[in-house]
Amino acid sequence: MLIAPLVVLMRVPGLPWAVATATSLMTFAIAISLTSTILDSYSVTYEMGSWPAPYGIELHVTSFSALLLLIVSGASTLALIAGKQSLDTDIEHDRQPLFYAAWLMVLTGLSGIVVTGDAFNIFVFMEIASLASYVVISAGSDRRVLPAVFKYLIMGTIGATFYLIGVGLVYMMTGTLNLADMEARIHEVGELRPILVAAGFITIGLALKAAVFPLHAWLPPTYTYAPHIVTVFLAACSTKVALFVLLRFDFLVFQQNLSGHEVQFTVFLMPLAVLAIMVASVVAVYKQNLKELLAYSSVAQVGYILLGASLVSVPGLTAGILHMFNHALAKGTLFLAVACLGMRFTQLGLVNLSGVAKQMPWSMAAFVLAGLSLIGVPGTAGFISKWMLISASLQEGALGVALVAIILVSSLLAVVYIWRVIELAYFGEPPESTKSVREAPIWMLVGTWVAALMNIYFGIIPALPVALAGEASSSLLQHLP
Amino acid sequence: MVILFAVFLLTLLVLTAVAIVRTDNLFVAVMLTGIFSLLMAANFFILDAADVALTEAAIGAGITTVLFLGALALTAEYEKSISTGRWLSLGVVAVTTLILIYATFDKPRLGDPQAPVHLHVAPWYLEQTPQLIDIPNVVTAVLGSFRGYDTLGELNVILTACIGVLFILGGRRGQYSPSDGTKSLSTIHSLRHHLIPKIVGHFLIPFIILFGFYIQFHGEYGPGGGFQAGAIVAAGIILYALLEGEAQALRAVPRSALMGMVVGGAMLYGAVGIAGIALGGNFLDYSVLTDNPVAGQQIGILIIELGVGLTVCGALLLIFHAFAAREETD
Amino acid sequence: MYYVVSFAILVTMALALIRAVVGPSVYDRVLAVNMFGTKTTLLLSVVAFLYGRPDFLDLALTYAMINFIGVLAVLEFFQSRSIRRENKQTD
Amino acid sequence: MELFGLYNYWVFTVVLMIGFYAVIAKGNLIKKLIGLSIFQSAVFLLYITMDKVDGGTAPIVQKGVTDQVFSNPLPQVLILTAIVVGISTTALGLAIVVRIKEAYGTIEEQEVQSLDRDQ
Amino acid sequence: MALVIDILSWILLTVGGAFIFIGGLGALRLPNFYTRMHAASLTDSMGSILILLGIMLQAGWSLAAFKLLAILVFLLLTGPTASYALANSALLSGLKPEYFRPDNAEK
Repeated sequence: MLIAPLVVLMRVPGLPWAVATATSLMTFAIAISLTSTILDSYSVTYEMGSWPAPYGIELHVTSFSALLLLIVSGASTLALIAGKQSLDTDIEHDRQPLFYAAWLMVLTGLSGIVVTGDAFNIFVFMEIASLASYVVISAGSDRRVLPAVFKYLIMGTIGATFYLIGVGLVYMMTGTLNLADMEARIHEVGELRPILVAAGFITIGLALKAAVFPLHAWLPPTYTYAPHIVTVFLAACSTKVALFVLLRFDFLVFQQNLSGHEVQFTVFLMPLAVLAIMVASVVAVYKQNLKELLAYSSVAQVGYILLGASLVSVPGLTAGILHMFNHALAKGTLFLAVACLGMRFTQLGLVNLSGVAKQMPWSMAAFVLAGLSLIGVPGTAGFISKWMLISASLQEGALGVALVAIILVSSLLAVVYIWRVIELAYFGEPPESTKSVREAPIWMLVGTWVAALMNIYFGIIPALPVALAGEASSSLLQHLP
Repeated sequence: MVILFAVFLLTLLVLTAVAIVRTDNLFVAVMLTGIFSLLMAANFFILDAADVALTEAAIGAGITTVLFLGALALTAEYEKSISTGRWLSLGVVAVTTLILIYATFDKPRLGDPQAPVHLHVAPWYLEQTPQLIDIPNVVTAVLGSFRGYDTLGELNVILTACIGVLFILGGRRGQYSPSDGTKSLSTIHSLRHHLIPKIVGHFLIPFIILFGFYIQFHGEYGPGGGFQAGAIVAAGIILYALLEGEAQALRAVPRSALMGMVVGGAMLYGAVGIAGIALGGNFLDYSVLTDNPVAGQQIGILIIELGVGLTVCGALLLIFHAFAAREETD
Repeated sequence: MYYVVSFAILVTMALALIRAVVGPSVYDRVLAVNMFGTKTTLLLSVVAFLYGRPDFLDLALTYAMINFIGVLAVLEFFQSRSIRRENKQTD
Repeated sequence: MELFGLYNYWVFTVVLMIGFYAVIAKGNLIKKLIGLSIFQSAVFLLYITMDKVDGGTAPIVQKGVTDQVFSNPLPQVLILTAIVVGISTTALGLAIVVRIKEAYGTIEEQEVQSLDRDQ
Repeated sequence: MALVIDILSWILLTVGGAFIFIGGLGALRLPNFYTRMHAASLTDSMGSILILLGIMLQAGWSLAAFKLLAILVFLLLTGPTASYALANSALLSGLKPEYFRPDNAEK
């Protein structure tokens, strides 16, 4: 059962959609079974090649990684099942095998990052994931995708290299690459300058990958011009995985070893998170392209996750981690709905979509549901995490109240930008040219609706992700005084 | 004394890097990058990293230069000297430099035997390798067995790059229909009319490939292994392509064969891993392959090195052909 | 003794590097690169003996090879470029 | 000698930053990639610097010689991996640049941007 | 006997080093491309022969000597070939004054 994430790694492709979907489905199944194991026993480890931990590479699955694994494999599976037709229109037939191969590589890379317990191994899989995602993004039909991918490539590589420098410095001072071992050994050298610098480099490098606010420049163009289904997958996963590594490094390795670490976290990351939420939301309000709008909203959501983490308290972190899950759900659904629209429209400017709800009622209804979840309306998944975030902030006193105000304001902004879409789609008059547009293919609708209903389901019965997130955050913060 | 060499080489390295950034002729920059890699490799050698030096020389100086040249042939040769936000970037660079220099002062001195790196995990490798795996080259042992999973990941990286380049450059191939003019270009387009390079090259190619195999299978005893061997064999075939023209090389080693090599190599690696599970060990556990754990390790490493070599060679060649094919239809 | 030789090689490398940086023509640079490669090969052979590890001569062999291929690749690039230019002019 | 012991790190820093500067300040896409590969090579230097031991030799056991000191094999393994990652990134980046050239007719970042704006 | 070999190899090494250095100097100081090429390629070959022979004497009869021989043969084959190809393509494109100026060459 533990081997199975690896079976995916082995699956050397060259085979089209069916294999990709089957593999993805298999990973998902494995993720589920892993999760159930994790719920019973706290964590699972697996030693590659039977070599003991600091010498060989060890896989280390905790509840946090199980949650991420669920997100990654679930998003991939759903996107593949729902997106076959969309992908067929986006990509020429003879290039499809290569495309699906690259897709599987993204899946491999992301799940590899999540399950491994070795700092350098994370780098290797990070590169697999990012190289493969450059490939799948570049499948976009607009030529503007190319500069976007190039920018992503440059920034992604800088991020990864910064991470590598950081790992190198830590390794230089501790002599180990295993995360758990690092955690134990970093005590002795925690106050030395290379470790401080390493912490800085790792944080910046991963922040680049995770599109944390001032470093988010690559994200909007990339998401905008990628093929729709690719956007579904990446929006749901890739930044989350980088955040996962960031949190894991910061809390597990550096937390109790650097004096004043929490202060740094609060002083540096909280303003960034707040800025991300506000600026990106405002920008999203003014965007004219549907996908660009949603992409900026993603930057804002990364801010929420980081805000939760920067509170450095168990409820705050739980809220942040939970928000990863819920945002993946909401954004995945939104982009799936967009993909449905994209089947019928080549231009996704808001103007073009005027009155679309009359032609494509089901797609738009799913969009509305997911939009509600993004805003955080009670009864949807988004509400749970925002509510937890607010209550965690309130524990922080005066600062917390200010944070709550910011969260509320940005939720209002979210209402505004989602409403712009809804208003046009439902109340706008469809122009003559789009009168003949029909509903999207049935499979895509089914996929989209499964995702949308999951938003509701996890809004009403949030037990599973909440349990995982709670356990994850308490284990991340176990050393907190 | 040796450290003086290193200092000298490092200074040259810095000079080269500055020159690369300052020149606006991209072609010159690429050639200087070749020099940069050679210098870097010489440095690695002086710092006792023979395997890395070999890889850097074969991949960094050889393959990268060829790829850059291939791309240059398709794009432009001169850079227009527009620098975006020069002062801002200088500022960022300066700050980062200061931070890094700040960090250096607590770092262990070069070659300090008391550095933490040499005290914790590494001695275990050095002590245990002769007993557990019993091959002389510890680097190969770590690469193949102790950290075999990393190597598998790395194989996937190059596989991804190969898929990616094929995917990105493979698109819209139909739009180029070679007219008569381009046909004649592609026939002249090689060094084949130069008798001397051709004869010498033909004489050397078998030796290069032979040498590649030597590196492949000698990797357990001396510096070398799958990556280096793959790169060297690829370099040999690229030489053939340079001399005889792209099409001729493809006729000798067709694309499908290369693809087969890539996928087959990766499969081979995976199969060894799965075999480990099937025989009751963990993933990538070679000890269970035979009754004798040490022999099992050796066989396992041999096989995976073969897989690595196949994949690297195939992938590099596919990437090269992808660029070269674009050039001819351009 | 080895030191003297390797020092001479190092200095020559520096000279070649200067030639590669200064130019002026591209062929000068190719020449310098070629020289540089040869010198690296020699340096490696000498240092291998300096270290008492003659089994590292494989490396020097690789360098010589890569250098040759690199120079040929550069020249081939030139030729195809000048042919292309001529084609453009005749068009 | 004490100062020389840190010289490697300084060179690492300087080379790293030269590459970094090329990546962020240069407008030419190929130049950016060249900078990127310099940037990555500098990191290799950092790792290889760590593995050197005084009086040590490359970690290949010679038969019959017992009292040798070996340099650290682990960073070397890591860098082998990193070199391959580096060339993969470069190859992919070059492929994208070639496509950009075909789609836009230029490989200067600013010209690409202005072409996009005109659309 | 050992002393003779030592002295012999030292001489070879020193002379080889001198050749190489002179070649480098020539490549730097001479006025135009063809003369520089002349300086570089000839001394390159001679220097390599001398140095590698010198080391071979030190190595004695062993695998190392064989490898050195291989390197030597390789260098001797590739060096002149590369020089030839270089000169040839310089000459071919020499029509362009950018690379080849007749008035310079005659100096």
